[in-house]
Amino acid sequence: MAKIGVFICHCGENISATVDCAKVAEVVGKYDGVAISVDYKYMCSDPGQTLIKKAIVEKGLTGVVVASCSPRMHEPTFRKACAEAGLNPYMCEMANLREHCSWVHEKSEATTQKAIDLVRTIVEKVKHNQSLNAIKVPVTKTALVIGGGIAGIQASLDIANSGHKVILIEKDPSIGGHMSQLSETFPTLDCSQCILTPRMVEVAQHPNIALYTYAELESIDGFIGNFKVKIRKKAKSVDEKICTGCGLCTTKCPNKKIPSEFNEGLGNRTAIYVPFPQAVPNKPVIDKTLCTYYTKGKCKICEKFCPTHAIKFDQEDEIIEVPVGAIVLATGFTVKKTNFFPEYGYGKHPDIVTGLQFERLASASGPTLGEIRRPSDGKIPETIVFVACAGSRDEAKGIPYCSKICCMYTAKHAMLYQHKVHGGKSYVFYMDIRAGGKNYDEFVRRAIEEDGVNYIRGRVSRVYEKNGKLIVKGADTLLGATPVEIEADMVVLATAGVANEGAEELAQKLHVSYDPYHFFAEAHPKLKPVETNTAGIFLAGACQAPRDIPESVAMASGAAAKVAGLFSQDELTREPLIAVVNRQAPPVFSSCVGCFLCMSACPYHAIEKEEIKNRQGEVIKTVAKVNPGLCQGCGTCVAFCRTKSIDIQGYTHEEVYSEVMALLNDY
Amino acid sequence: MNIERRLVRKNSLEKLFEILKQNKKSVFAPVVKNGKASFKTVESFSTVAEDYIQTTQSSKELVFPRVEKFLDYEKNGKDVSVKGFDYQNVPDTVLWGVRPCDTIGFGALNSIFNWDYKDEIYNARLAKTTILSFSCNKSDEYCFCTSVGGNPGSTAGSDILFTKLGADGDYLAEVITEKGQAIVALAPGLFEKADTADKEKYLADVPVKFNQKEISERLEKFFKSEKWVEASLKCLGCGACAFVCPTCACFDIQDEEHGKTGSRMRCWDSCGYAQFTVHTSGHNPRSVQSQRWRQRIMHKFSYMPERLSVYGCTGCGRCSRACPADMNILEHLISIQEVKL
Amino acid sequence: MDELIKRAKELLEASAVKVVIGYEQGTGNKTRALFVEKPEDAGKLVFDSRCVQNLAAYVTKQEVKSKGKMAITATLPVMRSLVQLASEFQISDNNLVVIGITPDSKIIDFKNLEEVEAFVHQFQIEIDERNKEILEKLEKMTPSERWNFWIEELSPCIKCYACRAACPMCYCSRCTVDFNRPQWIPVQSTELGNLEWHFMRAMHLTGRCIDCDACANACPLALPINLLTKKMIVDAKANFGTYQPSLKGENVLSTFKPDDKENFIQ
Amino acid sequence: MAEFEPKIVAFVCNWCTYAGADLTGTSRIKYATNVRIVRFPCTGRIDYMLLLKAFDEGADGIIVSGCHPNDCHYTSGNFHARRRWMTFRSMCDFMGIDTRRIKFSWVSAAEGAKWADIVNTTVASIREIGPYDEYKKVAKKPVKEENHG
Repeated sequence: MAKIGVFICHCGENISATVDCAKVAEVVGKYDGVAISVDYKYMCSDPGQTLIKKAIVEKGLTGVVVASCSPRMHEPTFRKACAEAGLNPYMCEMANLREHCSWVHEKSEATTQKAIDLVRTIVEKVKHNQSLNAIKVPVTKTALVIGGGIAGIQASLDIANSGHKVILIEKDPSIGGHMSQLSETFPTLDCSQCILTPRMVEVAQHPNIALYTYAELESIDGFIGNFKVKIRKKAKSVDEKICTGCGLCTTKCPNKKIPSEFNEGLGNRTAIYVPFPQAVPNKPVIDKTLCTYYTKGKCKICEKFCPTHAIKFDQEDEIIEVPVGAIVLATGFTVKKTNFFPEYGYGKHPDIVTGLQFERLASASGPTLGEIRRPSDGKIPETIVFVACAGSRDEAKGIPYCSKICCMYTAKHAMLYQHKVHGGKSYVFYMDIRAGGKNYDEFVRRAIEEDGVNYIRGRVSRVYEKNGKLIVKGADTLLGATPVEIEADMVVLATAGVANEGAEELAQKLHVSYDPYHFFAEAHPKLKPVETNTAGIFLAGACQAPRDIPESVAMASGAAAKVAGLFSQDELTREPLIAVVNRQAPPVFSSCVGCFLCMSACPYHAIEKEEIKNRQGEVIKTVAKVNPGLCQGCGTCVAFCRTKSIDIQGYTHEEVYSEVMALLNDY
Repeated sequence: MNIERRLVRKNSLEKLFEILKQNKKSVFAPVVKNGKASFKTVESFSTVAEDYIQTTQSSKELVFPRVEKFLDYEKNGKDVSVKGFDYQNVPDTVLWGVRPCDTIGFGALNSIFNWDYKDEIYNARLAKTTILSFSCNKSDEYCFCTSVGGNPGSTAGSDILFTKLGADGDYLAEVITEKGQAIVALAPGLFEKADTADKEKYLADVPVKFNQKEISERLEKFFKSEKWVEASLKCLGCGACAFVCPTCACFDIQDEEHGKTGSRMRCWDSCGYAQFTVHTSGHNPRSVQSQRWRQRIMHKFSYMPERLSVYGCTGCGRCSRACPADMNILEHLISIQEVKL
Repeated sequence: MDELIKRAKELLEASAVKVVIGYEQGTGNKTRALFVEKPEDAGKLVFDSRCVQNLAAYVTKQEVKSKGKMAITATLPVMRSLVQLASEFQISDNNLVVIGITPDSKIIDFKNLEEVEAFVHQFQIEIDERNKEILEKLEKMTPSERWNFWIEELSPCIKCYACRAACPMCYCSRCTVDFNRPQWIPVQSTELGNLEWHFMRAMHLTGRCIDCDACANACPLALPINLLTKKMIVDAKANFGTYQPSLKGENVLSTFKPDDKENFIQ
Repeated sequence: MAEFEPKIVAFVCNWCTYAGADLTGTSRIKYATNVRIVRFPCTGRIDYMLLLKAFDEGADGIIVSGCHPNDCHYTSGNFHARRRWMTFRSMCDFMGIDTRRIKFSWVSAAEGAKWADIVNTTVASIREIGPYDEYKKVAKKPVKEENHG
């Protein structure tokens, strides 16, 4: 038999000015199952809470209704008070008499009647409430970081420095990502490699970080705190333990004309290679797709010259399985190549390059050792045109969004050009200049005002070659759309930043949502920018949207803080307001018929298939099961389970049904 | 009481109907809708169906409605006031146009509703009912009343039995009970003398298909047979057979609460449903359909004769007609008679 | 028909299946389900235009399943039902062989349910003209007229649940009406109890019903309850695009599009 | 005769509309007293049978409200809800249930004024349409007296 205590709060005069609190207490006190019904000036005050606690003990209450302000305000307060008096906190509910009644209505009988109805509704709900206990989930205190760019590096270091183990996997032979390709960085023009390389080394040497380069995620299972991931370590054909990184093999490899990915195709590498001199780890791998031995079956020159016999042609991919508690996705982005642009000759003209290629030309470690020389003939361009928004903000190209980083790096490029080519002429075609950020706008202004870069507001309609020059046709919209034609020696396209190829596949593997452009989706655009809607998987850097370095680093640190927070306890404690699939005695086991429509509806992939077996181990029935580690308690599954086999704690069928009954009937 | 034989002219039926209405009788008669004849409370003779072999549902709902409210209650604090069944307002009803295979079914219902506990509500409804039945001059492949002790002109259970004498003929009215005489007394002019009329040759021919007693005896040894599964594989597990049956009387008690008021009622239930025998523990002694089908046959042909001395089947064939899977009970009974034990 | 008998015989003789579900001659002019377990009984199988009962309702029945691997004589509606059932994990190639019968009564063999799906997708689910007209007539009524229409039409319903039993999609072991904590649907066969039962039945079939009319055919009182599911098919098509059972299991109500269009949410 | 006071039940999600209604309160915007709110975690949780239950028990009108599309606390609960509402509403309409009595809306946690407006316009329109006698006649007496008289 229910013994409900009802506590009506005046909230000073906030409630009692329009609601006759004494009358509410009196009417409700007569309801079946109500053991005590009192009103008081401030229920949330110490004496108010004491009143509740005393009643719980003295009357042996089975449930408590506090009729005061919004539960969004004081529900934790009163639940805590109840727990202190020995009542399960989930047996305490609130009726919202302030925000939903006294503050929105004038003083009247109708207002008091509404207050009575609201309290009665919650009383009836509490009668159907069940004691609930917080959910505890064990936590494996190892994080997996996917992607070894600046975001992945930062996240790994932050997590490792907070004392937890990290496994960092990178699909390329070296960590470093796009940042390692950059020349100088805006807005300070400090050398990218100079600030990045120490971090890369730190990763390699950190006792808490296990680094697997040339490795990819094979599969994932489990849930927050308890993931099981399989990692494919691609065969490097080089025994890392034996290799000293002397580099002799790379000088001997006869296959020398392979376009270097690191140099964006502006330089070459060999089939056995280290992507760049500062690579971490600084040990070569054999590119099986291009190695003469692997493709033709003959060569093995590297093996012959290797002083330590580290070359292992028979090495195979290795798959390792590791338990991890959290995952940081930092897989980065890529940029559209020049062949994406028919109006700029489909990438056929070598002197039309992407911003990233220009970075390599401007970089001291690049193919031109930092001199700006055009790819076709190595001449220093006297006139250079930069085209911002190449592809970005262009619905027709299917990229309606702003790639965000291009305005800044284009200003930087123009500036670097002006610094390196004295007397050179540079033009920037732009749509808008988006230079929000500390010292960003000043940086752009410096390019225009101090370095004499010509900014033209308008779009470039065509670039074509004529007499050895690149004719850039555009319009200057600030001069009334006057046609502009520039004879340039070189054109740099700030091509759109896009999601990596395979991002969609990876997202599906991880059950992470993604946007229409295949960037991974954050759990909430404002309040959960580094979380995904899969608990325990976090985002850092440009895999979520195009990001610059400071933002990527900040996100990475944010994600690392989330991981560290998660790892700060041995067990994860969660509110028990989650969905549950019923279980019954054999031979029924559950009323669930296993249609799994709930599975396709669950936004969190929290619904799993459970096979119920008999003693002989044969599957009798396959039914749904909610993973308490993943369920966030939205209840979408509940509403369309035809057999009513799923219920959600805190908002059960019986609870909400009794609320509706209580609202509309006399008691 | 001896049966009185009267003649009612074919065009006098309407007059009789009107006289019944004038005497504030409620008339429950077959009406055709969607091609199916069903019993309804009718106001005008013109809506009463004439040409039908059998109604889809039996007339049992007159005395055993789909939903019978037992009581209403109201809670006031700790007080509860209960308003029970209103016996005073059970209407005086004439059941019109019912077939002999239905009227005979009231015998079975009486046994079920009175074998230990006397079901006052059922009895009150039956007491206020006068049964004017019409013998069958047509039958179909589903009919088998003669195999279960009935016949197309049986007077059992009727107050007055009308038999149409020829396609366009007048009616022989056999007044069987005092209730029947009370009807005659309302319109004595309509009931002429008819001492010599012979109804036999006008009745439908329903051949005997099996021996009921033999079936009962065989069933006692047949409980564990594998045949039940084979016989019921096509059964879909609905309740159509039970709900159209004139003798099925299973029900479920439901309480319904709306705040401080509520009511208790009984609703039809069917042994064909998977949930019918589920225990609170979740255990279900009849966990598969063949066991439910067996129950249906055993109950009607073994348990009822044994415990109530009455068979639970009148041979009306309704269950076979209504079955969405064409489970033909007659075929099943014949096969039980033929099966080697 | 000979071809069908031959196929059934072969399957049983080769022990490829334990039971073949088909039709046999029933009472009067009716046909009904037949479960052939011995090759010599295959001769009882019949197939003609009277065979409209949706046999897919049997493949989820416990005692039929417990026979072992099944073969089923499948007309287009049956095949559609099977695809939908497979998408809801109720059947799989492991326990079922489909002997297809094309709309022009030819036997067609399928290696697996994917082939059944491909076959089924050649035909659109279209509401027949007669019912389309009835739907249009109903849509032209005022809401009050429709209300009265349904209260009246459904009032004879005795809640025998033959509609549920005959529907291949109503395979739940515990129907919502059997759920009583709380009692969502009144058990009583009253105006309200009938209205809510049929409302919910149609809602639960939205996106799953393949328009076989098994429910209406099964109703002993011939209530036009299939109009409700037909209306849901028409609306689902209009609102959410294509309407086909699919092994991918993209049910209308368990999926969504961010740009679903409606005109009533304020 | 006293003016007809419609009974209206509101089914709202915790994160947007419930919070929005809280904001109506903190902003002290006044609205009609006829509405009673039932709180759910998400519109995705709202079972359409509950809406019918509200009519069963005598509601004259219903409000269902949650987060705007793309704002769902649970990412997609409201998208599921929207599909369900579309289906439910056409089913209601086809069975003759008065869809004018069911107001669907998106009210965010910032739209306190919109909540007051939704309540007031709903109350006004139901007041104009009148009590839902058609449904009550069928529902209020759970058992029609089957006395065949």
